[in-house]
Amino acid sequence: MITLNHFLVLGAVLFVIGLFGALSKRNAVAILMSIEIMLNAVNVTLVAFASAILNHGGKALNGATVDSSRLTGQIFAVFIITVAAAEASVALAMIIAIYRRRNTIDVGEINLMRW
Amino acid sequence: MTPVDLVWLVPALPLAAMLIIFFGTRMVEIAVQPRPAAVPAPTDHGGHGGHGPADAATTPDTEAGHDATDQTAHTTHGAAAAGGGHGEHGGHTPFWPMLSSIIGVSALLLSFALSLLILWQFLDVNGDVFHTKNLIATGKDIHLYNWFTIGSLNYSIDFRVDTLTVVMLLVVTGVSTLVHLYSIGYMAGDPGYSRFYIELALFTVAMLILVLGANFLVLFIGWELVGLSSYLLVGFWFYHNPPPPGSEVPYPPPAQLKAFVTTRLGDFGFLIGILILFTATGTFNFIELNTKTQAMDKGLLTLAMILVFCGAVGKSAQFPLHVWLPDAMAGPTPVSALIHAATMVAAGVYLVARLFPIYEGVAGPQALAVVGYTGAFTALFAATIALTQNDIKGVLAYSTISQLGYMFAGLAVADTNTVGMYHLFTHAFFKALLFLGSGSVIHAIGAQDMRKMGGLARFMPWTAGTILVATLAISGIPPFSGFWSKDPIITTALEKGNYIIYGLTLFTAFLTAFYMFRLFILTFGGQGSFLGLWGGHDQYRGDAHPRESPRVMTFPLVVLALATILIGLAGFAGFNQGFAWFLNHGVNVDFPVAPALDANTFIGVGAGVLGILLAIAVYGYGLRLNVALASSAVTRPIYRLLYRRYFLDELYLWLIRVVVLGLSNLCALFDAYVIDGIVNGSARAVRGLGNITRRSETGILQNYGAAIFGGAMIILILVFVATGAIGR
Amino acid sequence: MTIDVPAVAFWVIAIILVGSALAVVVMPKIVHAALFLVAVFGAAAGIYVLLNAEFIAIVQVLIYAGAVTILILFAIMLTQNSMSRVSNPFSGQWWLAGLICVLLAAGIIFAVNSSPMAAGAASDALPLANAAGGTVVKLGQLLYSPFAYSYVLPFEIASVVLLVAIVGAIMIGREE
Amino acid sequence: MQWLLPVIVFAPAIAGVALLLFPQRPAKLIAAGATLAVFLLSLWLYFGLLNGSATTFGDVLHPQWAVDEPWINIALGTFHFRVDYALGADGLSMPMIVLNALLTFLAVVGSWHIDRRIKFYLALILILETGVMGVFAAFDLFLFILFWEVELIPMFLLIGIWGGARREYAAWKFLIYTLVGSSFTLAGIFLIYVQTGGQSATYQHYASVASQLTGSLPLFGGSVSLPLVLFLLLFAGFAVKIPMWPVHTWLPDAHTEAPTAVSVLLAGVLLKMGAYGLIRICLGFVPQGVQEIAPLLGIVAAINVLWGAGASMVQHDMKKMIAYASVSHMGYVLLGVAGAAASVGGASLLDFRQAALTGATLQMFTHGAITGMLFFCVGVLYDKAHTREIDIFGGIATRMPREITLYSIACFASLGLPALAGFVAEYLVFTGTYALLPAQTVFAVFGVVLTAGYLLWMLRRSFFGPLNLKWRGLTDATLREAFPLAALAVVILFVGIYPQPLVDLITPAMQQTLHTVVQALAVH
Repeated sequence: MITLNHFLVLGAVLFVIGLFGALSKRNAVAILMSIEIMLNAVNVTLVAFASAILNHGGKALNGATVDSSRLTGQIFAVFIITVAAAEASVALAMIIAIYRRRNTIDVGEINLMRW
Repeated sequence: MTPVDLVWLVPALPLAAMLIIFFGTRMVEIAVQPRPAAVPAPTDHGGHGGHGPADAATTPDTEAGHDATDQTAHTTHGAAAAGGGHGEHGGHTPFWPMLSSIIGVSALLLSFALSLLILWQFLDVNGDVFHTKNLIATGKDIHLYNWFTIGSLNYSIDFRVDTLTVVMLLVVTGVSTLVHLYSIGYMAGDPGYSRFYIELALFTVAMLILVLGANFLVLFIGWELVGLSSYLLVGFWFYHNPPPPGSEVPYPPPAQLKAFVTTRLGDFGFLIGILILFTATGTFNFIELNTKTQAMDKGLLTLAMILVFCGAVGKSAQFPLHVWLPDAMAGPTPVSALIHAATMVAAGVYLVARLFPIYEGVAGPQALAVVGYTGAFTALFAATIALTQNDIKGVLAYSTISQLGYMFAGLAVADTNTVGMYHLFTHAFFKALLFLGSGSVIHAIGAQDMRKMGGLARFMPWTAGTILVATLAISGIPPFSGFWSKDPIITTALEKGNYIIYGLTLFTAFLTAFYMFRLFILTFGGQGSFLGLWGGHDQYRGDAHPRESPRVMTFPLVVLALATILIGLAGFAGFNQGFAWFLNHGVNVDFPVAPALDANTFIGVGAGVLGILLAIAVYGYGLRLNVALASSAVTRPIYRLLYRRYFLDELYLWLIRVVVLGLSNLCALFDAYVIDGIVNGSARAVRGLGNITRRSETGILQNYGAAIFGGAMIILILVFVATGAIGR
Repeated sequence: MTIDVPAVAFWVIAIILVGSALAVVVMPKIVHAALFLVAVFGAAAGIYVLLNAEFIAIVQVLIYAGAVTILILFAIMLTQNSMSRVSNPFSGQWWLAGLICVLLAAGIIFAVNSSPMAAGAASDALPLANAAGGTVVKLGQLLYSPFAYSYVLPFEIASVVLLVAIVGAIMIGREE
Repeated sequence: MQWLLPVIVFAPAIAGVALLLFPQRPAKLIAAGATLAVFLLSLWLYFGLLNGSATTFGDVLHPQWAVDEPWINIALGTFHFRVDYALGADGLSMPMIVLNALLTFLAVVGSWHIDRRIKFYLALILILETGVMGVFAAFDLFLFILFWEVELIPMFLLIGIWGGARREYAAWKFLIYTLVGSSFTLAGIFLIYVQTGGQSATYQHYASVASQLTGSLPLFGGSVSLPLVLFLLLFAGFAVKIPMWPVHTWLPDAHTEAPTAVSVLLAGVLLKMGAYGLIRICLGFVPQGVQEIAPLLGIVAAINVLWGAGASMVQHDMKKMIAYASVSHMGYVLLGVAGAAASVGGASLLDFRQAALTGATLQMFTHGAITGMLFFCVGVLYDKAHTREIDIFGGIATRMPREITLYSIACFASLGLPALAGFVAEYLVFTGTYALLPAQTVFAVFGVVLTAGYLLWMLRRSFFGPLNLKWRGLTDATLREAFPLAALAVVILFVGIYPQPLVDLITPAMQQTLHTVVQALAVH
């Protein structure tokens, strides 16, 4: 049987993979993609919590009473997706702008803030 | 409302005159003719233009030509420079400046008249005119206004009029009036004419405040203010070129600086003395001090009085602070007459006389001893220098120092302040006369080196005659006033058995007579004339065209000469007794009367006569003693020593250069290198640290990311460890 | 013995998800990475379906698999410069990143399992993909209802955020 | 009348911000008008005090026109943090307020000709005025330190933007020196706040408990006297500002680089903030701390006087010379305070203590006016000759009679010539302190001679002697330039001849302070 923990672990693994990509890739687009993966990981966790609470009938996991009909997790997910979309568009625009100016998107070479 | 109650008018009138000239006529003058302190055309001064400041930079002290190596140096330029605005002479004074001088003179006349009224009121013992009985005994305190009162400490501006003050009032206003009058002629056409009268009036005000002060506060105010006016007037011709090396003529800018700072050095001691007295007694007032000091610790009091005397040493140019006075001759000659001969330099004597009850009665004998020996030594010391100087004003300056020494000696030996004060009184007149006369000469020939003079008596008989009177007076020849004031000092020293002072003063009397007649003969006489005294054209060594000075200048000379003679003649009628009686608040005191025709008197006079005869022999009849002394291998060093004024100027200059400036540089360098070194060093250390740590800012996004999540991870693990979750 | 279909589905989707995510990270060619990203998004949508979040799943497919992927592909096309074989290289600190990530993963999983919740409420089975438990209607009300309790205001703000993002993207991305 | 002080304090800053909205010419007029109005207001306050009956002169316990509103008031468990918006004026702060208003007005007039970003410049000067006013008017320690720091920013910018060649260095030096110092002061303020019960930070509170403030603090195992620690902490910031040897080296640089008007304000009022803090806070609130160290303080004061005089003797830059001269003259303030606090003689020498302290306060005022005037004089000269090198000039007195007249008045006032303000203060200090710290006083008095030396030597080198033809074209000070000089000359002359109005105002406040001092002596 599948419990909430499965989803949480799945989210964690997904998140970490994304993080690994974000920290280790040189291509800015790749970093962006990794970040998308991280966002998805979070979404997975949130939605999982939402359904868990729903399933649990108004009892939060720590026993506090909540209104399970609020579906807070899913709402969060919606907003995260919105923001993610916005972020993706802006980020890509920035990547293109940088590319125009410096003719590269290798983040290893973009170090204007170097001491 | 008797004259004494109006005594504040005496200084107020010159003050008013000063303000009127400053804001009134002088402003109009400026408006009329745009440049008041007009420079002589640059072409005159361009030559030395850059060089004045340049060498001034090397030393705070004077570079006026004391470093002459050749005593026969040619001094025309220097004389021309010091002779001052004489380039502009002959040009009559325009209207507005003339108005300034008229205002000044009339204000002074009024003050003098008021002083005379006050004198009359003091003499009015029975109070049948002014209905103020025995003012002479009590004197009168006049409270002007309060500075402030702090607890029991009272800082108030009070005047005190007593007999001593009245004498000084008469001397100051009298001489000052004559000098104001004289300056109309002497300063005629000078570009700074109005400025001159402003500063002259300022001096008079300050001097009057000084003598009127009822407490140390007011006296010190006047004391410093006369120093200021002296500074201003010595530097009156501040725009002149430095005299050529070898000239004995002092140079105004450094001279004024020297004058002020040297006297300030004396005032330092003076102020400390005041502080000691004030701390012990809690009052500045002289009368209260007389009584309150008796409770003081003797040693401390004596020290305090000696310190106070330091102020007098500075102001009255006693050894070792006398060096400023000869240089002060850089000022216009009327100034030398008024400030640096008759009145201001006598302020020190006045101070001691004012505090005489404490000096003589309360403080230990050491105090007066210091005063006396300083005075006597200075008298001799200055006289020896005066023997060799060629600058006519220089000789007079040293004779002034010498005579001031007499006054201090007189104060010290006698048990009243009358002896010293009487010499101050007479000296004021004949020394002012001497200076004004020399000014008349300088005015006539535009030079002040006696080697460029000679035989002037026929050109300017009035000047010569009056100066002769003064010369006899200063030589202590009866019946002139000097005899009555100087001889008592010598005789009293003898009577009191103070043989050191006696010897010094006696020998000085001889020297005085000698150098004064040397001066007279070199100036007016010459070989082949009557006793060498009354020379004519053939004795004149200069190249100018001498002429007698205008009436406005000779008139004061005559007045002063008459004063000298009359005071002298009055001596036979016991005038000096009267003076003593007056000065001692109407009490008869034993004033050593000359002629109490005893041996001592004849010794004193004899010394004078001897000096005169020697001078006549040497300079009148060409006994080539002086040349011999100046050239012989044995005495030449001594001669040079005297001519170079014992090298004291050089010594002080060295002290200032090496000690004062050395220490100052030390301070500045310590600031620049040690303190700022520490400051900047610490700053540099911080900067270095930052240089190391900033390396962590790679600017690469992923490093930061790694750091963030690495940190988060570490914290996570730490939390687990801390909560023991891992242990479980 | 009956096969628990949703469980199987979960495992399959999860494996696809993780696998393709890994592929996104390690693929040497950026274009391949982008394509695997589509797979990631799709799989995530599947997970949402399993969790009865149909609306999220749809949105996920529309926005991510649709829009974002296209955006990314465009960006890749516009920023291709070198014909180098490896267009998606690792940086020098990949080993450090790996270390951090592994440890972090371990930490999180350990935390999840050792939390008191793991033993309690969170441990009972979730009803996966049951048709009854649809949440779309409810979600719709929560998002748009002007009367009942709803997130309409944040939603509008979100739209403003999008607007700003669009304008910003245009401003940033346009030619000087 | 409650609104008067807040207006005086904040009106300048408001005007300063407002004038940025206007074009240049009206902006200048606004600045001048605002500062003039503030000056007139402060005069009104001043004579309001003076003409009140003797009891309303005000001292630290009875400030005049006092405003006191609770501002920050948090109770964190047992710890109660309270800051009042408390303003007030008494005999100590009133002269400073007037001086600050006057000098700022003159500074605005004196910088009329500045062409570089004048609006920003004037705005900063006005904000500076607010900061300084606040320091003098604040009656709450935290408010005090707040204004103390506020004043730094405009000063830093004024030096750093409008300064001379090495302006950055000077500005940073000024800023860091002051900040390091004031950080200690802040620590001291917290310490004294906690040590005195931590209920209120108003001056009245501290003044009332000052004499009981004894005991000792544990430190590194040993223990140190609490008042001493408090004094040292608080004084650190003030010592830098005064400036006291050996933390004075920021002053010459700051003065040399700063534009004229800023130098005037710096010397005229900013240094006085340090002296004010020393008298008001150190002596007023921790008298025993001052007593324990008074002889040493006196020695440092004497060093200040002689050191400053010596250093200025060898300067080649007029401004630098005058800067060192201020170091020398602030030494008299230190001396006066040290004398007032010296523990010799106990209450028997109360009158002398009071003379010393009154003299110190008077010296704050007179030195402000005199040094301000000196800097204006140098400024006028600099604007025409574009150099301040003393030896470059020579004989220029004949070219600028008006300038030399006023300049020499300033010099003589500075060297303590009677009938000018400087003499009154110095004479008062000397007559007071000699009874308490004789040796130190004697050395300090010698400074008078040195002062005469370097000032007159400077005049002699720059102004007297034959005209250096290089300066033939030099013109005299215009009336606009001469106006600030003349105004200050009038003030100096008035105080020098008739100081009673000033002293009458100062005395009661000093009496109060000395009351606590002597009480502390008794407790000691």
